[in-house]
Order: sequence, then C-alpha cells, then structure tokens
Amino acid sequence: MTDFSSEIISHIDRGFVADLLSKGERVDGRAFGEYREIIIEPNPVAAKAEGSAIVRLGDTSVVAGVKVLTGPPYPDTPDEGVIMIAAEMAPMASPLFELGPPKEPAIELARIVDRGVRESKTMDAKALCIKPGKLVYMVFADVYTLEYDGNLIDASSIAVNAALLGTKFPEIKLEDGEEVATGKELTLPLQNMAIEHTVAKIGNHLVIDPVLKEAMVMDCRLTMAVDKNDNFTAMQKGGGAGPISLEMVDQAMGMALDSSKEIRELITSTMKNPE
Amino acid sequence: MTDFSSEIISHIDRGFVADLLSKGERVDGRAFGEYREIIIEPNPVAAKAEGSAIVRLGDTSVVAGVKVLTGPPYPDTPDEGVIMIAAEMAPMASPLFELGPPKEPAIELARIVDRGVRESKTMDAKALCIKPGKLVYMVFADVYTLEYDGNLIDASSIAVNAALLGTKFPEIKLEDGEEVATGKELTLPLQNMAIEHTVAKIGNHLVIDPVLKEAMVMDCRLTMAVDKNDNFTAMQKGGGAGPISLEMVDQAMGMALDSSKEIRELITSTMKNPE
Amino acid sequence: MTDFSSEIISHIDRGFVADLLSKGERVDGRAFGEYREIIIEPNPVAAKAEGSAIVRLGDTSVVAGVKVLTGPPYPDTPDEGVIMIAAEMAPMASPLFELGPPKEPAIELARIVDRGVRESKTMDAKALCIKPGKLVYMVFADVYTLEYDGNLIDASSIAVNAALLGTKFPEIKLEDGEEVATGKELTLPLQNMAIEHTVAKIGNHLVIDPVLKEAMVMDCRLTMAVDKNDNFTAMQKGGGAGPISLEMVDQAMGMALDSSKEIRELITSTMKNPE
Amino acid sequence: MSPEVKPDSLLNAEGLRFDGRRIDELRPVQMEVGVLKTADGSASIRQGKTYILAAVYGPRELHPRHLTLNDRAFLRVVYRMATFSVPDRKRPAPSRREREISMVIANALQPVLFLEQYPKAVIDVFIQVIQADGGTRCAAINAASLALADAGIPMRSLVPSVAVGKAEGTLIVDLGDEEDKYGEGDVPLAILPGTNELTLLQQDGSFTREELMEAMQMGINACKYLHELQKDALKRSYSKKAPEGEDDDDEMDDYDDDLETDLGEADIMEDE
Amino acid sequence: MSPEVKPDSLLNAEGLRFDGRRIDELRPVQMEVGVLKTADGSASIRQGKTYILAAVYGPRELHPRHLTLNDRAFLRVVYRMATFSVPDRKRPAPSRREREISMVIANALQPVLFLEQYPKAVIDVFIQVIQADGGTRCAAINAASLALADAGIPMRSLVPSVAVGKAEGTLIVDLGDEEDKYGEGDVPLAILPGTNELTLLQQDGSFTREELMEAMQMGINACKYLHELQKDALKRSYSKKAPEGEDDDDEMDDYDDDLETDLGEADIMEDE
Amino acid sequence: MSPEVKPDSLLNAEGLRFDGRRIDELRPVQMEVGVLKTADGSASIRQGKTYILAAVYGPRELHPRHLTLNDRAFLRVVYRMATFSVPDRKRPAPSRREREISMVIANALQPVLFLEQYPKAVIDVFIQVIQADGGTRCAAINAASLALADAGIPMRSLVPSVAVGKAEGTLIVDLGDEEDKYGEGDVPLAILPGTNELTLLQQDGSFTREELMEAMQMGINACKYLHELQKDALKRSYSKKAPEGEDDDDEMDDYDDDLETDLGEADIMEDE
Repeated sequence: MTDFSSEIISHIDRGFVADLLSKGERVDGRAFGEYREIIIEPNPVAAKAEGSAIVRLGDTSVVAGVKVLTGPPYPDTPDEGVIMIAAEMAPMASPLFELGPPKEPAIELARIVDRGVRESKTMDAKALCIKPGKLVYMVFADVYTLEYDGNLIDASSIAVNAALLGTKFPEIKLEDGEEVATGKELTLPLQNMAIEHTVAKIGNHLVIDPVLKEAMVMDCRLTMAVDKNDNFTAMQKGGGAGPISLEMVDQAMGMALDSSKEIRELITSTMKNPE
Repeated sequence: MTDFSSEIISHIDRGFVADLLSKGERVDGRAFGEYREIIIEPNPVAAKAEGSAIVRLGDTSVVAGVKVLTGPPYPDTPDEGVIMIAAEMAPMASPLFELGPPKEPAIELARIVDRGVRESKTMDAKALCIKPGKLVYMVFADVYTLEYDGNLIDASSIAVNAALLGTKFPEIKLEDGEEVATGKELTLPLQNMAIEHTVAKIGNHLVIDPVLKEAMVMDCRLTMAVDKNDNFTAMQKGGGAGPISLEMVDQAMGMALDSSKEIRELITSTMKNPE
Repeated sequence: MTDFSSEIISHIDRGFVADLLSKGERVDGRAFGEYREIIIEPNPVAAKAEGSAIVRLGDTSVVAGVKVLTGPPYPDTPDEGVIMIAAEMAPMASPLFELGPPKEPAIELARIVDRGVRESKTMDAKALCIKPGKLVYMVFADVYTLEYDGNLIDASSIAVNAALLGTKFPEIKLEDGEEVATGKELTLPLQNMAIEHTVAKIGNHLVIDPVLKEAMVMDCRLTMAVDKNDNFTAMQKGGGAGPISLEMVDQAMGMALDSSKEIRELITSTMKNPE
Repeated sequence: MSPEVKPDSLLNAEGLRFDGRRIDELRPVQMEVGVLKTADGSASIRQGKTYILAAVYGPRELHPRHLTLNDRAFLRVVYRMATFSVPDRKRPAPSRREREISMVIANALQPVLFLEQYPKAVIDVFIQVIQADGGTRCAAINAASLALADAGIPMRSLVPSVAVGKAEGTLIVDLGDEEDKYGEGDVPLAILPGTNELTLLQQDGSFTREELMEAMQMGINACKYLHELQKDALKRSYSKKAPEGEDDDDEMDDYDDDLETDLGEADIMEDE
Repeated sequence: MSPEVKPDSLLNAEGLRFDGRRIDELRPVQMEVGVLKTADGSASIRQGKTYILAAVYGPRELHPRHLTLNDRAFLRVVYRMATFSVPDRKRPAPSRREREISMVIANALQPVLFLEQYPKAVIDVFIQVIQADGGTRCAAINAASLALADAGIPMRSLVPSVAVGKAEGTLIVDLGDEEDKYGEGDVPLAILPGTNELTLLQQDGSFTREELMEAMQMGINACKYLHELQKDALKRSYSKKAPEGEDDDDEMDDYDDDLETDLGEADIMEDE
Repeated sequence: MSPEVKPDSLLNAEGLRFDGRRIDELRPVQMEVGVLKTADGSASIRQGKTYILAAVYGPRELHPRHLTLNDRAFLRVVYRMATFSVPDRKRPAPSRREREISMVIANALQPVLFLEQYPKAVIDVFIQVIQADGGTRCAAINAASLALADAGIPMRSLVPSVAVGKAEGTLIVDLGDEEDKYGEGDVPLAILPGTNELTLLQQDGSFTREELMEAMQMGINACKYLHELQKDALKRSYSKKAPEGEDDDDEMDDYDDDLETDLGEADIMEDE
C-alpha cells in the first residue's frame, strides 16, 4: 500500500526491476497483463460467519468474512439495508505492518474495497429492508490480511465478493414489534458484482497484480473496479505520487478489462459449487 | 492560551513589553483599554450552516458556525433543548498549535466560550423544546481558529454570539411520532447575550484584548462575560499562574464594562442588517 | 500486578526474600498462610454512592463504590440485570503506576475482580430485572486504588463484596412506560459471595497476601475465589511467567480455604452492623 | 445514597441557610496530613460531605520526556472524580471538565512553589474526589497544598481556597450541592494568605460588579480561616511524626527552615 | 442554510444544467492568495458555494520525530471539514474519509515539489473546508498549490484540479452538490499543466472506458483554464505585496527565478 | 453460519457427550507448521470448528522503544479475534478480553524461551482467531509454540494446552462452544511437558478442590497427547523443508541441536 520506496528500497532494486521490464520481463516471470495464480477457499468460517472466503494471490493471502445482523436503518435511508466493508492490515501479514490503530494505508485499503462494492451497487440495498424505518439487514464484510506480497486490494476485492456470493442467512420478519425468524434461508441480493484490478506504473511500463518488489519501486498504481457489463464503477490512483498520462490510464483500463471476466467466473464457479 | 513564556520568550521581550507599558504604551500603540479593530463578516456559510460569522480581531480571526438539529432531550432536562458550544485551536492558525486531540489550552478555550453562553442563559433552553421528553432542538455552535495573534477567547465569543444571532432554521413539529417541517422559519430564542472580555495582567498593568506578544509575557489573564444589564455572568482567571489582587480584578471589571456596549452593538447591527 | 522483577529488583533482593522464606520467615514477620490486618471502613461515600467501602490490607488500600441505575437489558439476556465491575490502578497509589489509559496489569486486575463476582453468581441477575426486555437495574461497582503495597486483587475483592453487601437503593417500577420510585428501599439480591485469595509462589514456597517486596520477586501468583460452600468459583495464574506444579496448586487451594471463612465473616459483620 | 430533594427555600426567615449555617459559615472541615503511605506527601479533606484525597510525588523524572521544561519543574495536576462520587455515575474516562479543573488547580498552586529549582523534573499532584458535594476544586486545593508540604517540597505558603455563592440574592460562603444547584451563582477562589492575592478565580451565575467585589472579600476572609485550619492540620502531622519523648517544637523548627517566606507571609508554623 | 431540493432534472431541453451552466462550464471561481497572516503561505478558494482555506507552514522541524524521512521532506496534508460545512453536522473528530482525502491530495501535490531539498523537514499543508458544496478535494488542491507558492516553496508548477461527472448520460464539468448526489458518477482529477499528466485520479459511479477517456480529457481542458485563474491570483498577490511606486514586474521576475521548470512547462508567470 | 441450538443434554445415558465424544476425548485436531510465507514462523490449528493462525516475527528491533527491556527480549503476544469468528459480530477494536488473553498466553509461553539471550529485542507472536468454537486461548498456545519453533527460536520444549470443563457434574476434556456455554465450568491450562508444571491456569464456574485436582490431571494427560501431535506437525514441516533426496533425519538432528533441554524433558524430536 505505502510508498516505502525511498526509505527501504535502494536505487539498485528499482533499476533492476526497471531493466527487466525494458526487456519485457517481470521479477517473477509473468507477462505484464498476467495475474498470479488465484486460489479461492470457500467458506472457511462456515460455523460462525454467514459467508467467508480465503483468497490467495501468489504469496498474498486474505480472509474475508460476512456477518448479517438486523438493526434500525440510517435516518436518511429508511428503506435501505446497511452495508459496511472494512479491511485490516494486520501485523501478522508483514514486517512492514504495524500494531495499533489503522494508519493511512489501511484506511485507503478499506475505503477502496468498500467503494468497489458500494459504487458498483453490488447489492440492492432496498432489498435488505425488512420494515422501512424500523428494521433492516446489516451486512458487515471484514477482510483480514494474512500474508502480504503485494496487491492487497485485488485479493481483498476478490475475497469480499466471494464471501458475499456465498453468504446465507436466516430470514427475519417483524411481527408485533418482535423479530421472528421465519426458518427460511436467504442469499444476498447481489445485482452487480464488480472486481477490482490494480495496475502498477513503473517507468514507462504497466504491470497488473504487482508483487511486493514491484509495489516498492512503482511510481503509482491504478485500481479499477470492473462490473459484469465492462463498466468502470470505481477507480483510485494511489500507491505513490508519480503522475500518469491519459494514454497509460487507457492502457491500464484495457488490461483490467482483459482480466475481469476470467476472475469473475472463477469466483462464481468456486462459490456456487464449493466442494 | 498557553503560558509559552519561559520556553519561547526571552526575558528581554518581557522587559521590552513591560518597559513600554510603564511609559503608558502598548506594543501596537493602542490604549490599555482599547480593542483592536473588530470586523464581523456575517453568514459566510449561508448555504450549509443555519448561522455563521467570521470575526477578525486585528490579526486574530475565527469562524463560527451554528447547526440546528433535532433529537431527544437529556433525561434530566426533558423540557429543554440541547446547547453545545465547542472551539478548536487548529494548527492552520499558528505554528504554536499542534495536530492531534485537543490539549488543555483548547479545552479551556472551548469551556470558557461555552460557559459564556450557558451561564449567561443566552438562550431560553425551554423554548427549544418541541415535545417534552421526546424531541427538542439541538443547537451546536463550533468555532475554528484561522489566525492567531492573541485573544482567541474574545474573538470566539463575538463570533459565536454573532452566529447565534443570525441563525435561522426550519420549524419542526412532531405529528403522530413523525417529524414534520411546518415550512415556517425560526430564529433562536436569545434572551441574554453576554460578550466575553479578556484583560491581561503584565506586572502592574492591565491591558484589554492582548495581542500574542502581550499574551506571551503576561502573568495571567482575566476573562469576564458581561451581559446587556452589565451583570457578570462568567469569569475565568487563566493564561498563566501569576496571582492578581482584588483591586486589579475590580479595575479589570471596569475595563470590561467600558467596552461591552459598543461590541454588543456592533454584533447586533452587523447581524441584523447584513449587506 | 506486573512482573517488575527483572527491571527494578536486583538479584540480591530476590535472594534476601528467598533466604528468609527458607528459614520459615517472611519479610514482615507473618506466617506463610497469614493475611495482613484487614480493616474495612463501611460506607465512606454514603451521600452519593448506593454502597461503598474502604479496605486496608496492611499498607495497601482501595475504595470501592456501587452505583445502581436503571436501563434496558442486553438483547441476549432480556430478563437479567446488568452487572459491571471495574478497577483502576491510579497513579496516586504507587510510583509504579502510570497515567493514561489502562494497561495490561490494570485490565487484568479489573477482569479478575469482575470474574470473582460474575463467575460466583454473587448476585441473582434475574432478580435485578424490573420488566423483561424493557428495564433492569444496572449495578456498577468501581474500585480505585489508593495505596499499593502488594495484593490489590484481594483488597479489591473484599472491598467490592463489602460495598455490594452494604448497598441500598430505591425500588423502581415501570408504570405506563414511566419509571416510578415506589419509595421502598432494596438491597442487592446477593446469593453467593465469593472472596478472592492470592498466593504468591517464590521458589519452593507459597505465601498468601504477598506484600510488594514479595510480589516483586515472586515467580507467579495464583488467585482463587472461594464461595461460602468452599467451592472454587474463579482462578487465575498471573503476576509473572513462572510455572507451578499441581502439588503447589493443591497447597495454595488449601491456604485459600483456611483463610476464607474468617474474611467472609469480617465483611459480613462489618457491613451488616456499621457503627 | 440519600436522594436529593429540592429545598423550599435556601435561606429561612432568620437568615439561616438550608442546613442551618450562617451566610458566612463554612461547613464542618476536617483536614488530615500524611494519610497515604506510598505517596511522597498526602492529605485528605472532608468539607461537608465532600471527601477528597491528594497525593504528591516528586520532584522526580518526567515521562513522557517531550513534556520536559528546561528551566523549571513541570507541575502536573490530575484531578479525578470517582465514578460513584456523584448522583449519576460519572463515566470512567477523564472528562473535559476534569481536565480544565486540573489546569486551574495547577495555576492556583504554582505561585507558592519554587519550580525553577527543579529544572526538567515533574512534581505530580494526584487528586481523587471520593465524594462530591460542592466545592470540590476548592477543597482539592486545600488538600493538595497540604500534600505538597507533607512531601517536603519548599513552599512560600499554603494555599487556602473556598467558593462563595449567591442564594436568593444573598451572598453565602462555601456552597453545598443544593446551594450550587439551586442558587444563582458560584465564585470559587484561592489566595496567597500573605498578600491576599488571588491564584484561582472563576465565576458563573450572575453578579453585579459590586456583588463580585463583596463575594471575593468574603471568600478571602473565609480563606484566612481555612489557612489556620491547614496550619493546624500540618502541625498535628508533625506532632505525630516526632519520635516519642522528643521535643515537637524542634521538629517543627527544622521544617520552618525549609520554608521560604518571600511573600512576606508569617511563616506557616510561626504563630501556632 | 437553504434546504436542498431534488431537482426535477439535472439537464434541461436546451442542454443546460440545473443551475444554468453549459456542460463544460465551471462554477464561478474566486481564488485569493495570502489571506492568512500567521501562516507562511495561504490561499482561499470559492468555487460555487464551496469555500476553502489552505495554509502552509514550512519547511520546518518535524514532530513527532519518528515520522522523519532521512532523504526528503515529509509532505503532511491535513484536510478537515468544519462541522457546519455540510447539511448534517459532521462529527468533530477526523473521519476516515478526511484522512483518505488528505492522502490523495498529498499525492496530487507532491510531484511539483522538490522534497529532496529538505531532508528530515516537514512541509505542512492545512486545509479547512468552511462550506462544502461539491468538489472540495479538487478545490482544496487548487488552493493548496497557491498556498505553497505563497510560502515561497520552490515548485515545478501549480496543480489545477477539477471533477468531471455524469448526469442523465451526459458528461459535465465541475459538479455541484446536487449533481454529485443525483448524478451518475464523479471523476475528480488533478494535472501537471506542463505535461497534462494526472496526479490525482479517482472515480465512482459507472462509466464505460470511452466515457472515462472523454471525461478525463474534459477535466484536463478545465484544469488548463483553472491554471490560468491560479496564475492570475498569484500575480495579484505579488502586485499587492510590491511596495507602492515599485515596478510590479520586477517583483515577479524575482519570483520566477525561484521556480524550477523541469517539466518543460512555461514558467508560471511567463505568459502573464 | 449454523444456528446454535441448546442441546437437551450435554451427556447421554451411555456417558457420551453431545457430539458423541467420550469425556476425555479431544475434538479432531489438525496442526500445520509453516503456513504463512511472510512470517518468520507460523502455524495453524483446527480443533473442532475452532480455526486459528499464529505468526512469529523476531527476535527483531522493538518499536516503540520505551517498551525495551535491557536484560531480555520482550515477548509480545497479540491475540485477536476476527469480527466474524463469533456468532455476533465482534467489534473491530481490541477488547479488554483479548488484551487479557494476550497476556496469559505470553505467560504460558515465556518459560520455554531464552529471552535473556536477546536483550532489547522483541519476539512478536501474532494470533488470529478465524473461527471461535471454544478453547481458543488453548488452541492459540498450541499453535503459537509451533510457530515459535518454526521461526527457529530456541525453546526448552513446545507448550501444549487444553481446557477441561464440567457438564452435568462430570469432568470433560476440550470443551466445545455448547459445553462452554451450557456447562458448569472451564479450566484452561498449559503445561511444560517435561515436568508437567502449569504455565497457564485459569478457572471459572464452580468446582470443589478435589474436582479441580482431577480436572487438572485430566488436562495434563490431554496435553501429553497434544504434545505428541505438536511434535508430529513439526516433524512433517521439516520433512517438507528437507531438499529432495536428502535424509530427513539429518535435517531433524540439526534442529535438535538448537533445542535446549534444561527442564530434563526428552528432546522434542527424540522419541519420534
């Protein structure tokens, strides 16, 4: 997440990565537009969470869990459910992460992943309303980082979407002011799942799904959420202060579009048919 | 606010200011009982705040804004509205102010300004009640410091009172448990506006509206809230640990009374007839 | 509370205490199973707290106060009152205690004392219910440390139990949704008071009610809550990382049982018949 | 706790107060020095139902270090109310009110200390309100200055403090809870007994300039009396400390030498 | 405050917007440099009803020290909204949103600064939103880069910024509150005027790749215009600073020498 | 999640438990070493439905520095539960319960470490509860000691841990959630396998002295078995690490030399 470059990485490292890229090679041998292997473990928290998934992106891994509770709606949206997405950069995952309250990089991670869900209107918030002004479903999706080797954003986005897709929860009705479980099991009203894709700019080169070594020498990164209709539903330039040209943004959008369908299908097939 | 003297100010400075005072002169040429020029800009936040004012006191300036919301009353005062006055010493305003949670000087500023409103019974809290025990108006007045050249208290007090005086908000009724706007516009039930006046003690001298150079060498300051009937409604000795005699307190009270009417009239005329 | 040993205490001190123990002696001349003199001052906060006690254990002293309020129950226990026990290691009590938010030793103290009450089912929580799901009594017992010469846990446990035993509060009914005082005065539904006993392990020796000098060189401590039927209702090994054998735990339990009845009787007689 | 009832009147026909006191009469005051074993100095005060403990540590090393003052000691005052000291339970975390009161108490005490003698150090004054029944900041100052003396910290004098108020148009000394709540104003103050200068001065309610002058004069008079009680309490503590058979006066003489009297005040023990 | 009403339509039959603007028309913009006396540099911006102040301090010593960077200055941006700047009262403590926006503003400004010239120091940029009516992060960048210039901090260029959005399928420039709330998306961006490279880029809502490319191009065009306004504001401030009777142009020439133009941009003042 | 139902009875007529276990039978336990790439050492444990990860970093430099111990390493244990690991959503901030459990876990592990060999350093043990179904602090200790070994930190032995409880008057080993919630007590403990001394001991519920002695003995027996499982897990991890074709035993012998056996315990690998 952070721009560690000047403090930790020597000029030699930056030169090494850049030289490789000039030859058309990445530090781990991938093509510029190629993701690392993505492994999704469905429902690792089956007994306690309404939905969950562990996602591995090479040596980066995260766990996402979904809790569905009931509560009153916000006063300004009385007929909509509550959706809260958070992410934590736990010190377990990297010697670069610190103990204590979340710092800017962790806040940015959480907000980017949240925006990917919220701005894509992934869920139909009105379908999460039980009784307007009184009771709605509250959907909390939380991501914990387990191993950090770059690109937490995409791993978290995949994990959150997988966990939401696999979520099952008991239907609740309000009868005479009391909450009653109907016994029926519901799934979330998912209407437009978008996946986030992160491209790093290193010199004149763009690489998707950057590993830590690339993240440490990148000028900046561009994260793009792409929905099932190939619309862009959220975007964030971050990960450093390097400027980026319009042409490179266009190129990055193309790389995101090229990867999006396959990842979406992996999520869907894994979560719809868990072993 | 703070007693910066021993850390930042040399003895020479203190000597310089005191020597001038012995000759009957202040560092900026004012008379001992004279305020700097006071400029009130009415309603700078007209589109979002129910009331607002920017106040300049020489090179000290603050902005105050008022929000009027509705909510339940406190259990121990079911028929009274809620009044909250706060003030922030933002690092924008001075190299002496720090980032982070409010420290003692900022807490003292907020509490003095709050007390000036609350103890003066500036507003009729019962007139802010919509339905006893159920719904009341909540009046929040917040002050942000923009430039600091001494005497934030008086600048804040003038700004808060001006903002409250200019406040307009929609009338709300409770009908069948629902909040309904009647379409009528209300002003606040102001009944006894008091203005705070701060006098600094430097050696044997008293000066009103101290600039930063005076604040840094003062023994202490005395802040007095004076209402329209020349009653004192709040008082606070602060700004240093120097003791003060009864005679000097009496003299300070006289200085406050001498300034009070003019400032009150400036506030009233500016806010009642904004260009 | 804390394991200060390696930082503050020299090896000589540890040797000195251990040598004495080998000769069957403690630093202050007590027998291994003997408490310091216990003095309970009943109701020092009679005008404001519903129950209170100051407890002296040698040169350790604490004050406990009980407030009984009313409020809604927790959703998952709609027919039970709320019981909250807390303890604070105030810097007033010792140069070893620091200002600021509670650190681990203070958290442990609070949780051990709380567990001694909660796990012993000292109070019948259901008897604290006024109207299920709507209104219950909320019992807050807070302990402040005044002087620290070792064994805050037992002093706090005695103080909390004494304060609870002496608590009197007005009966409240819910009539037409309004809280009404019946005029009757109630005592708390105490059903199984347990007292906590702390034994320190120093080398091969066990001593009850350790003073600070013993606490600073101990390997660990074992705290045991013993109820009126000589059942153990809570236990905690803490105060250092030294391991302890099953045999020594058995021996410690015997020491706790030997002291329990006398302390219980002291609490009961003092609080039931305050001068 | 005894449920609070609003009195019909705060002053009766005979000019006596709610609790039978005259308008310039203090509540019963008990001060005791050296009540806490672990602190370097300590004192307790009971004033009516108000009950407060004060403990002093230092001069000692200051943590965190960035608070260090290079030319004098940092006087750190921490005023805290027990959660159960007030009718409703106070939240455990320090409130803004507690932090402001800590600050004005520090200002009230600082003029009698020689902080410049202990650069970079801290003198800690911890105040715990056990029961609050009006006038806690003043009672805290009374106790804290005794605790400072008990800690052997050189002082120009003790600092007595009291609140003057107004009930039904009449100025009254040393407000209790009901007088504070149902009265028309409150003027807490503290003085240097040698010069009568004020080291604490706050006010709320509504007063004319003349009323305030009179209120402050009544407060100064009451402080003079409290100062005598403080000296008595200190004297008693020295009597207790003196080894049996020794001459108490000698002990006190030793102490006197430690006290500075720059402000021209009669030495604390002198007129006893 | 004026109560907000949802407009029937954001675009009318003539292709004009809710408030009468053309689709590529900015709201009225006023920028002023040097508005705060105590800051090293400052600027204000009013863009529609949005009203923001920016103050710069530094390069100066950095506290707390553990944030120190050994090879360059730390650019610390603090974006804060006044509690009363929005329809509902904002809570006073900094929100996660404010902290994230502070971070993206720092990223947007950093490329024009020579931070490596001030190792271990901090350059503080404090931004106070007085009234928020859409586009606050962009307006903040416009003002902050003026405040940096006013503080005399060497810069490669100023940084103009604007948000492009979408309403009823049409791309529109410089969103107001209603267009932000009821429209279909928002693309805030900032550019280096010399190269047109983006230093800020965010997006929400829903756009095709082609729409985004067009939106960014519209934003770059609007930034070019805003850059002229920034330079005007800076020029006015130098005129004001120049002692009467002196030649304004000389004053500006002096300033020009301080500016670096590595990115090939025309010098800020050059074409004025 | 599967909705929790209160069982009619925790023990059936045949003396078997709710989930079919015998009274001294552990739930299915899977431990795996080296599961996280970025940590210096790591392990996972699944015990029934409880699922926990442990990561170890260090010995390394300690921040913040004021926590530094001059004569030994600081063993910092951070036990955290995921918000979704429990039936109701846990609040994200560390609770007092989590902080206390972190402390008792540190105490449980410390006796097997040689902290004095690393003065001023820190050894960090981060524990993440992914799913909580009873016995999390014990499972965490089992995993954490494997993670410490995996990090190559010299240890006197591994530390096995288990909770013993009581249901319907009968002592039972390794409580699940329902037994914890509806049973009559809980005794979590950890031991040094070489001496059977306890390094963790807590208790709640209600037990006679004799019951407690029996419960602890049952716990020690179960820990002995868990210790074997821990050693198996460690052995498997070394097999995996060994380069193909090399002798696994050699690899393990090397490791043995790093382990100290002061407590007279059979070396961890010895009897495999």
